[in-house]
Amino acid sequence: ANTKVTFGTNWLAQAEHGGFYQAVADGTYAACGLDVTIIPGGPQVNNRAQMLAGKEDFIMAGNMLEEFNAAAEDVPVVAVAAAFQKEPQVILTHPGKGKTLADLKGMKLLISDQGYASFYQWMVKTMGFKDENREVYTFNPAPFIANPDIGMQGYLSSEPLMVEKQGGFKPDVYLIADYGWSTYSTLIETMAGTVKDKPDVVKCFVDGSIKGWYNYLYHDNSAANALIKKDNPDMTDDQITFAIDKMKANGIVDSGDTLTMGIGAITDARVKDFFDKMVAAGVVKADLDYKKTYSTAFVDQGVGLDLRPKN
Amino acid sequence: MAVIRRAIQSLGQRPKVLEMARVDKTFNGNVVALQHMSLTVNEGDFISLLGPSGCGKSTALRLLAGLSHPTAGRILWEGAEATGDLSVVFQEPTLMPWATVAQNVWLPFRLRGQSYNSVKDEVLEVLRLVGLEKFLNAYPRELSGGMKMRVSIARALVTNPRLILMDEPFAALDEITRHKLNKDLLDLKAKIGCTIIFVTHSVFESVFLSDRVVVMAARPGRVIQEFPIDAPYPRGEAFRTSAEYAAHCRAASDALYQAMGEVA
Amino acid sequence: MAVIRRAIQSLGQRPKVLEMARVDKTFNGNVVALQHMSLTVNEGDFISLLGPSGCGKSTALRLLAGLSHPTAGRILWEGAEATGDLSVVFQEPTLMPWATVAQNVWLPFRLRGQSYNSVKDEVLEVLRLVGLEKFLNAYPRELSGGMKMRVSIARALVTNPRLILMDEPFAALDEITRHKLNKDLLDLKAKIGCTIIFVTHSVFESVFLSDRVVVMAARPGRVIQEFPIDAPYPRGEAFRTSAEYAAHCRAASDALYQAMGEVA
Amino acid sequence: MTIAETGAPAAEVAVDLEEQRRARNQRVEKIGRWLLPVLVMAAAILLWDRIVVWNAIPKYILPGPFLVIQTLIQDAGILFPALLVTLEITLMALSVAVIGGAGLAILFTQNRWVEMSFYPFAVILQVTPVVSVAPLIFIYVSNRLVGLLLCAWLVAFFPVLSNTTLGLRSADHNLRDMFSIYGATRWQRLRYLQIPSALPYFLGGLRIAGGLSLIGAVVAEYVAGTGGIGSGLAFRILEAGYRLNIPRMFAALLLIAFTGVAIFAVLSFISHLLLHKWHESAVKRET
Amino acid sequence: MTIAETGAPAAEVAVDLEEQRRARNQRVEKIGRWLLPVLVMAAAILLWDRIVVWNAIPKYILPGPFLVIQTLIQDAGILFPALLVTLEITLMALSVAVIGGAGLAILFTQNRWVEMSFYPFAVILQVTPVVSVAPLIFIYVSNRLVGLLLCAWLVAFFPVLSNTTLGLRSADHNLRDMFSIYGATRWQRLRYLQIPSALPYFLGGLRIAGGLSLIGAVVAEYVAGTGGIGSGLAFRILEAGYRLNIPRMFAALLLIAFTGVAIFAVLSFISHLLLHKWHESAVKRET
Ligand SMILES: Nc1ncnc2c1ncn2[C@@H]1O[C@H](COP(=O)(O)OP(=O)(O)OP(=O)(O)O)[C@@H](O)[C@H]1O
Ligand SMILES: Nc1ncnc2c1ncn2[C@@H]1O[C@H](COP(=O)(O)OP(=O)(O)OP(=O)(O)O)[C@@H](O)[C@H]1O
Ligand SMILES: [Mg+2]
Ligand SMILES: [Mg+2]
Repeated sequence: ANTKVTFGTNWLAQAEHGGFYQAVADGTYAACGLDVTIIPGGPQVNNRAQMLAGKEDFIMAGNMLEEFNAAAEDVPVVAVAAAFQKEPQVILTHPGKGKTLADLKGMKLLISDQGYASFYQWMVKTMGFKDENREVYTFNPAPFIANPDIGMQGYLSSEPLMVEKQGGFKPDVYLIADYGWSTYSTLIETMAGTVKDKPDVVKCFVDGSIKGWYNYLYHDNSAANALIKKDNPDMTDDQITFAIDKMKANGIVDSGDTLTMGIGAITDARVKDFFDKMVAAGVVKADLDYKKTYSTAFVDQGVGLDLRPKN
Repeated sequence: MAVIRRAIQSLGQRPKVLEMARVDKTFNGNVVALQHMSLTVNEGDFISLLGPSGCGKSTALRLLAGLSHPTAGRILWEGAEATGDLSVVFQEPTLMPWATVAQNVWLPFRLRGQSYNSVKDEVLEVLRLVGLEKFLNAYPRELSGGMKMRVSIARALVTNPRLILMDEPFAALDEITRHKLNKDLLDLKAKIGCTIIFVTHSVFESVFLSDRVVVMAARPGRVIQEFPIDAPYPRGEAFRTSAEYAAHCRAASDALYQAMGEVA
Repeated sequence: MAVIRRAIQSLGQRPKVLEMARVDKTFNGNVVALQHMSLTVNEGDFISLLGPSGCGKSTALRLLAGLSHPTAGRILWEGAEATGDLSVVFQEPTLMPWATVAQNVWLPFRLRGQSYNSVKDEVLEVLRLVGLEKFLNAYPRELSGGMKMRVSIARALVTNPRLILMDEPFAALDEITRHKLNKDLLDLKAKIGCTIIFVTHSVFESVFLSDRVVVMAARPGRVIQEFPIDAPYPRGEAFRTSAEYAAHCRAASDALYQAMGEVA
Repeated sequence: MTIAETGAPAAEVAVDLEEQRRARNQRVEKIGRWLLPVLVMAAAILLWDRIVVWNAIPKYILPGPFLVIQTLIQDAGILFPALLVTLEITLMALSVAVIGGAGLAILFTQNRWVEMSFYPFAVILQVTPVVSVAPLIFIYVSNRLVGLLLCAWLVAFFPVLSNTTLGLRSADHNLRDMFSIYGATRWQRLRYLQIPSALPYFLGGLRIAGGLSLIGAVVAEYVAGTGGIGSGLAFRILEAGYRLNIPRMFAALLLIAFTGVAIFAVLSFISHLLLHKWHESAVKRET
Repeated sequence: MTIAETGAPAAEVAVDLEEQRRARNQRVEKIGRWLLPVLVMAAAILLWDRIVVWNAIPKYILPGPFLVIQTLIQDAGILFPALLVTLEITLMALSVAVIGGAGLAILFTQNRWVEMSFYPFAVILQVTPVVSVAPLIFIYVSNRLVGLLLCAWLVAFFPVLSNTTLGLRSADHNLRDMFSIYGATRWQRLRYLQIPSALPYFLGGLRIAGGLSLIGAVVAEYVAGTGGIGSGLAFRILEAGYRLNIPRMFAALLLIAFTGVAIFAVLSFISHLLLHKWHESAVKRET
């Protein structure tokens, strides 16, 4: 029988998890001997705690900062693949408030606590945003829509669409990644022990996920979408389509290094670049042994490149 | 006004202050506490309600005080008493547990907006009257049963009210204190000329104190006899040992026996 | 054992069941409720504690019941009474407001694990004794003051206890009910041969009921006189009208006056 | 007033008026008891509507009541199953809170040492933010339902504990003495004296806990992430909030509000049944 | 036992023993009252430590108590200022809850119509999930502090309201009659009768509200964010959790726990001061 493994995501099932669902749906994981169960995350669901306690095998990490933070606390977790090359974190404003991200620095911004502890710190250090201008974002965009003078954070594929639908205007969207926020995102994270003791499992899971992403983005993804909608009945086809479009248009999954190394790529240079930025922003300490937070052993090998349509 | 009243009173035509007219009171639809009870109270009266336990004395008193409404019949208030210059001693001491003795006695004044200091003398005097001057600052829970009752009596007397309703005020007291307070009550009445309705289960007390004894019977509660005690006030120990007193007591006692007999 | 006791008793050498030896009781460090109080209770005694309000009668009773500890001196329990075959009537009715009359009277049995049905007859009988057989299912708040007290008395008597402590049980009752219950109490005592300690402020009651009257004075509470009433039981109306009775009453009354005099 | 002879007829008329007045009052009250709350609620809803209309508040900020009700009807298929889920957790949480709270209270009043030693822990549990300890709970409690109940219990148990403790301690001291005299065992004293004495306090705590259980269920659901299928109202609210489907969010909030009021009404009714025969706060005095 | 003559000496010895026992008990209690809770707390901490050590639980799941305390000392510079912020909000929220809760209770008991009509709204407020309505609040309430307090108030006011209402209604009916007879005004009745009668109930509600205010402050901070500079413990907990700095998170939780216990102790002490002279639950009976 196949080895049972669990994978905890960071949110309710959505198109951003498409590759993983695809691999479950079309048997890619099963082909290399894994029986994968996806455990959706949620607003307060803490899948990382479950993995640390040995109850889950893999989880989805938001960005590299989480890995650095873990390392700083001697938590033995390792990122083994980066499904997203760019973090789809955006800042939204009412139309015409600025040209680039830096223009927003005088503005009140709704930023979640997590955002405040990560990219906002970096924005403060590098672009002169101010702590005082930050207000708490509780994932309810109403205050933003109601007040043209404030901006807010958002996720590329959700808030912009929502604001457009409900607020009746097309907000300006600034993808933070485009301004130098160079972290990977939607990483596959596992315990260091798993990497050491069960490299086969890790390899199968990473390879399967990579292939899954290719299939999801470029081939028939209806089975995966069906699974997504089963896990999250509120998901609509509209939204899935919108999200896939956005991922493709912004090169979230497949751009840059992945074109040669395959989806999931992690390179030392990118990690170092991001680490240095974080050190400069004062978010992490310079003496952190950040190298142990990720492993390139399972990626960068061109897996699945053959599944990419040539165009 | 008070002067005119006094004048009328001395002519024997004292104005009516309270009247119960064929009052019924039924609890829970079946316990008939009072049936066709009628009673006229004139100014300056000292009326005793005498009757076996559970015959409706307290119920009648509560009706007279306006704390309860008759099931049938009516209660009329006249004159000054309608304005509420009224005191009550309930059968239970009914003290505020969070207040000291002095504060409890101060209550009626306090509710009229008078500060403690302005009525301190009255409070002290009435507490001396009931023998509790040393317990000014005690809390009710630190008092004996009789002492609590005496605080309640003090509270009722402290304002020199025009109408006093008392429900077995002296039941918890020893005979000597009781005799003393009987006398003090008569003195007070003589001094301020108030009207008193007094519930008791003591034949002797009712005869000694009142100018009219109303004997009630139980189940249903009703008046079975009403007779005047025409001995003149002030009454003293001489009255208590007189043949007249003894005769009255016997009459009241007989009435009471009759009241009991009807139940048994 | 009980048989031996009875035998001794008939020889006039009744065993001691309770003793207070030079007991002091001080509240809050300054109110001396009892000072050097000594009292010996023999089996079958009917002792009355007589005294002015606030002299420490209830305090003494609570000490005897073991509900309170002396500040100095000691209290000794002997014999069967030490095992807790004991009933108390407090000065307040002390009924459970959530329970009906019948349930309240059932309590002592219930605490011995006896079901209501198994003791229904006893409960009904004792309620008939106090004249409340019609109020079986009433709640305490639906009763008059005297009726509540009668429920409390019924609860104390229902188990035929060996030792009964009563704190002014009849104070809230009319004279006729009181006389009847006085007699009933004596009958019960004759029947079951229990020991009774009885607090009262009625000279007449104390003389009529007890074989020993203990007169107390207040501030500090103490025993000032103790005298036997040697009239034989059963006592009836004849005793109440006898010269002997009158003489005893006078003596007790004088003692009480003396007790009061010392305070006033 | 005049002397009795002339006073009587006047007074008689007054009394008749008085009697009529009382009878009328009773009738008015009988109707008012139901009508008034309904009217006030209707007025509040109307006010809400007017505020929304007059200030032209967009529906994604504050939807009007009629839109909310319309949404409620439209989305009934989604919301009512969610309500059932939440209700189930709420009722279980309430039971657990009652058993846990009253049980602890009883334990605490049995022995002062136990109370002194363990009450601080109860306080600590009360003030612990559920959101923070939830992950820990879900690590060690593998049964999801047990975990959920534990979270909800944390939120709701304290009022029951606190009020019941207070009530158990407020038993009349004369009755306590009476029980000592009859040699009541600890259990009898508890069963026949302390528990009835504590009842009004306990029921007060219960009414507080009713609402808190509902909140507890919402929070528990929130931290346990029942996401997707079989999810309760909490999830619906969050999800609708994320999607800015504010009318649906309000429809869900409305359901929670009504559930809360219904729970409160039921608990008040139970309270009335248990107390109306004897306790001051519930007895309807005949006057 | 034997008859009196021979019984007396034996009994005397027994009494002496009894007296000694009581004196000893009193001494033991005097010490135990402080020592025992401390010992139990110490034992709990030790148990916690042993569990962590024996099960080799890594510190990022459940740090041992000594590590937590060490972190507390190390991070004191961060945590104590945060504590002050939270404490400030807590105390303000408690004041608002007390004023709002007791005020509403008084309003409700003044008039049954008012109560029947508006109590449902109080219940609705109690069960409304703060997290959901917070954004709405912050749209309309521009003053951040007012918004924060409003959130915390929502969490904490109900127990005060509910218990005070119950207490105001539990005034002895004989005393109520006494006040009627003396023609007490509504205000006098409230001031001199109902409020003192309600005090024990109110104080019970206050003890519940103490903890809830702390939770309310944490939740309010959570939804309203004191972010960055001058942020409170809630933010510290979230941040530490996010950074997987679990020992610091526990240190912050520990601070909250101690704050909760301290608030409870202070409120209990106030309660004792106000009640020990007269109320059953607080009076120390002399026996
Ligand atoms: N609130 C009540 N509910 C029901 N029945 C009541 C209530 N109050 C009094 N009763 C009944 O009414 C009758 C008369 O009671 P009341 O208190 O007037 O007697 P009483 O003459 O004062 O007796 P006592 O001398 O014992 O105080 C009794 O049978 C009592 O049971
Ligand atoms: N709990 C208490 N705290 C303080 N003082 C008390 C307490 N109980 C009784 N006392 C005081 O002790 C004295 C005796 O009280 P006790 O109740 O024994 O009197 P009593 O003889 O029963 O009077 P009564 O006939 O009025 O019932 C009184 O002065 C009273 O104030
Ligand atoms: Mg009466
Ligand atoms: Mg007494």
